[in-house]
Amino acid sequence: MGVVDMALDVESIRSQFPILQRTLPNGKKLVYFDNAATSQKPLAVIDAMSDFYKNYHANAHRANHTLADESTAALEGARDRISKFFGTSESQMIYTGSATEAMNLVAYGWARYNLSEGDVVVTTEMEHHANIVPWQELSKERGIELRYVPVDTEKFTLDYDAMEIAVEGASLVCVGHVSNVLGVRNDIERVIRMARSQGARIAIDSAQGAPHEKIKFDDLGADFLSVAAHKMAGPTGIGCLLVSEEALSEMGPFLTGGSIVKRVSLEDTLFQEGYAMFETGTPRMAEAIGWRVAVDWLEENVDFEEAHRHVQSIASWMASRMREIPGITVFGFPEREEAIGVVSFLHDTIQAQDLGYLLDAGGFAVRTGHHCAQPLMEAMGVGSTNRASVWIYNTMEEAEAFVSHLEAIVSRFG
Amino acid sequence: MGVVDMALDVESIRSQFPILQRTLPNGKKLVYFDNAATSQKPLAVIDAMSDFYKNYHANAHRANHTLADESTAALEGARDRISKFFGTSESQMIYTGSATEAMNLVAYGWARYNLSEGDVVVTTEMEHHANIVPWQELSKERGIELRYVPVDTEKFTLDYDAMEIAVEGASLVCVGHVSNVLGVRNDIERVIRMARSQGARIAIDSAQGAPHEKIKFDDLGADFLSVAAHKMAGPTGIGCLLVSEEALSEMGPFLTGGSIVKRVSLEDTLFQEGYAMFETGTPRMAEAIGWRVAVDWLEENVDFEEAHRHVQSIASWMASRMREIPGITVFGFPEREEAIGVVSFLHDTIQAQDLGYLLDAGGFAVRTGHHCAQPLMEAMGVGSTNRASVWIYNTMEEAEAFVSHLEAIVSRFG
Amino acid sequence: MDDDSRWSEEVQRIVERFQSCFDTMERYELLFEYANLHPSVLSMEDWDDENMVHGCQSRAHVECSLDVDGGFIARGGADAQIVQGLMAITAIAVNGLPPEDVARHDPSYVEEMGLSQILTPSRANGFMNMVKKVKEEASTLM
Amino acid sequence: MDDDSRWSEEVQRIVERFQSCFDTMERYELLFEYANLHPSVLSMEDWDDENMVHGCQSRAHVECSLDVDGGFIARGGADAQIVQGLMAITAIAVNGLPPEDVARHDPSYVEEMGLSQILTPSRANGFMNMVKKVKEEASTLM
Ligand SMILES: Cc1ncc(COP(=O)(O)O)c(C=O)c1O
Ligand SMILES: Cc1ncc(COP(=O)(O)O)c(C=O)c1O
Repeated sequence: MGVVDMALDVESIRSQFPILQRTLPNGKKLVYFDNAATSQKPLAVIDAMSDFYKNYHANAHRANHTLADESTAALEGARDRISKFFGTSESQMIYTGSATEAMNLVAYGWARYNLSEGDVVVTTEMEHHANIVPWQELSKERGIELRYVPVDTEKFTLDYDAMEIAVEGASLVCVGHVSNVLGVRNDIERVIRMARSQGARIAIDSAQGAPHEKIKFDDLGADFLSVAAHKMAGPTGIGCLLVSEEALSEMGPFLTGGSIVKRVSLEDTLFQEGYAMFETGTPRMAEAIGWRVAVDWLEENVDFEEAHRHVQSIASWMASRMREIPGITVFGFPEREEAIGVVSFLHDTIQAQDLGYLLDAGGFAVRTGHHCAQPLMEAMGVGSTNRASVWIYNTMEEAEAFVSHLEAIVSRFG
Repeated sequence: MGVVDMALDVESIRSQFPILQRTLPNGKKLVYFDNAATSQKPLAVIDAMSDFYKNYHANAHRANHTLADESTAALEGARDRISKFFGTSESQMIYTGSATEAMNLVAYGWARYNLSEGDVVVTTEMEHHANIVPWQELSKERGIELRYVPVDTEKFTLDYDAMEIAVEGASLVCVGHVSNVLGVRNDIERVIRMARSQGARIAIDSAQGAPHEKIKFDDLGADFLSVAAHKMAGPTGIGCLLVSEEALSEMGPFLTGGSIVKRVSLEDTLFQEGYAMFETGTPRMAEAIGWRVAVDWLEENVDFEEAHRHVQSIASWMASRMREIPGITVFGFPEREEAIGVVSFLHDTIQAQDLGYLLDAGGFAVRTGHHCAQPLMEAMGVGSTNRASVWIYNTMEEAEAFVSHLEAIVSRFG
Repeated sequence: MDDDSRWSEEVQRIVERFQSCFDTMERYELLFEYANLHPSVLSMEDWDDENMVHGCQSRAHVECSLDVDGGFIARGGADAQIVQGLMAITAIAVNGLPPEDVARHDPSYVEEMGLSQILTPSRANGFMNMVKKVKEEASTLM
Repeated sequence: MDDDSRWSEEVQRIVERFQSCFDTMERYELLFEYANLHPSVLSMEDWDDENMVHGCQSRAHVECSLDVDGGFIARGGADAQIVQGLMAITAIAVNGLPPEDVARHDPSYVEEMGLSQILTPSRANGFMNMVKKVKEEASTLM
């Protein structure tokens, strides 16, 4: 038996997620360990979106009727609430369709206005493709030099010494908050200091950080930070980019159309300022309203430090038990105190996809693949891993059942 | 009394939209005439999204667990269903966040790969900003010549003679299917022929067309066509771009990150082909599932030709009655047979916003403003209009109540 | 109700007129009337970014100053008569007061007037932003 | 069941073995076993875009030809043993048949095997795509 952290009221939390009561077609109870891919949603979030559509849905902004007014108030209330949750103010938050689109907004809305041939962008080998491919494209298009900070594959951390060298003369440093493959929590505070000392702008990919750690954007000192709602109890189809005041003032239009303009004539367009320059078209209203309720729900039900201890203790226990199973390799160190609930593993002879299917046969949902982090996979010398990832509603009992089932698989198929 | 078209079972349709039963805070029953801004959603659509989140939500693609498999099947099933509804196949449909983002995808994913200094893009004065500003930006960035086809402000149609001249030597012709301000249904078939004869690619903004007319994309002969789900009974946060095979083969990556790549290394990225090159990040799953059910719902409940007669007869009746109210000007010709349910109007002395508020006091939701079509407003010589827009669930009784209330307003405030 | 002295007799009279309205339309009629009675209109050529009220659905501008006797004046202008009516009532309520009083101004008479049906969430928000702007400017004029 | 002649005795034996399985895990064990018994493996170096089966969750390739006697051969290869097992059973079912018969091939034995719990929607879809590809190639080989 591992250490169960009783401080988080996991039973109460679980009871609010309808999907966690699900039985799979093969009769097994669902054990959801695919949280790094996406989290499940509490009923309050689901109901808030239905309520919007049933009772006050209309196109927000610039309307004089009651429904539109109510939906505008909900949309703007959501921006206010969510930005505060992330430790900043509504003027620093731009809604996007996803964390990926948030990083693209940095590339198109900031970098292409501020960087040109010879400028240096730094990213790392540990990143999700969302924090690599936009920079590769920019680099090809603009002749920008792209530097990768390597991963120290013994310690399974970024190579901070190499980072010191890489940031020299950089204009933009892009780094992940938490690795979606290894659960490594990067020392972003240190990276920010390094980058600041070089006068570089700093973009943090917090798709995996924000679900596990209370973001204090204004204090952090980063210029950009991307978040995906769906990984933190919110709906699909929405994320945001948080932007420092300074960086925001350097940005120019990206996606264009209605809403973001003050005035359009045949000759030219006068754009809105601040975040309003970047949200064109009909807003993601249901999504924003759902996310807002997710944020309220988290605030009410989850102490982020307790949640971290809970998640970490489960993942850490799993990892250490899994290392004892013959043929299983666990990558990195989920046992570390600051690690974030992700256990990537492989079996010597059972192919990763087969292992995924066999775990599914027991009701265990884990992800199998390269996790959109092929450069990291390459550094680790593998093509894919199986990945179990833990969040607030998982229990030690689930972890125990998982390990037993894995043992059974290995003894029958290994 | 006007002509009520009994062919469409409006009562049965209405009963499926929870919001239409709504009473406003001032005790009035909601009469929703803001359909050109966004349509309401039937219960089936709302419930389908809740059901997804409650029962089978997981991140689609590349997973071996049951939940992810079910959500993948739902997502791909939606693409198949929706594309067929629009008269094309799934390989020609790219999900976007909105109709606006669809048009931006043409600008970024096609135009910037195929147009350069001196190339000509044609759009019109009648367009929504979503079909103007992206071309202005492209024109500034790339030195592309942008030509506007004027509106004939007597006939309230595009000036097709001017269009003949404008398309000469054009590389891309961008035209709206239906005007969101006037309800004018442009002769896009003719425009497509004109543009084709010049070898130009053709982009149709069908945000206002698709809710009223069955799109047959493959037959139409356009290269690009943009749609917004929320204007046709679907959810917020999703739209699509339909693309001809030829045009698709000329496109290059736009938003980049995970999912759209075959392989990422530190040196380079090998992108997916076809639509898969353009949908990066976690898919808009709930949105796609909701939209699919909207399309199923439309197919089951709405004959588009009957719906058009229904909508047109209401708007036409309203327009002709409103013209008799002292001081009211109706713009364009909603009475035309091919017009699409939009009545833009103003009063001589009651300012547009006030008129909007006063209509709202009676429970009537209409939009007031420039409708993101400032060049058209300019051509019409006004800054804004009040706009009543009709859809399938509206009734002649609502139209009658609207006209009476407007008469009362004018006699008290005019 | 227990503290009618919160506002002047003039405002109290306005409150009573609104309270006696039969329905929303009548309240709107009264707002139109007050729009025309605005004691200190800010004419359109003086509208600028500086005096704009943010978060209003319709355009609204307010500019504050003191008269020769040190009394507060809130000059206001809005696109919509309905908004202008609300601004007029606010001006009636605060004009002439010492800025110290304006800075502590309590706009709850609007609730008493039964305008909650008219003031949907963002309209109420726009109105509160206008009052806030007036109070802030009063503070700087103290 | 009323039409066992739909498939060969060999396939019928496979169906019965699967039907007697206790649970999903046992079925998977059998699939692993058949993966190793694949009568006509397509080795990895022959995998290409041409012979890829689209819509599979895992990589799968199939290449069809006729043997000297005009009998059909479906060579198959997949990343996952579980998929390879399904391909093996399909190969056992169709190999040696005249292509005309393969073009009319009915894969309903998979249902009889009780694999519906294993074949979640897209896996079933992937399997059907594989069968479809085999049948299409059979048509061109007729
Ligand atoms: C003609 C037209 N085009 C484009 C759009 C933009 O649609 P969306 O706001 O969904 O991006 C609209 C919506 O108002 C429209 O009416
Ligand atoms: C580290 C990291 N960055 C970015 C993303 C992209 O997030 P989304 O798919 O929501 O755009 C992910 C999601 O898997 C991630 O794990």
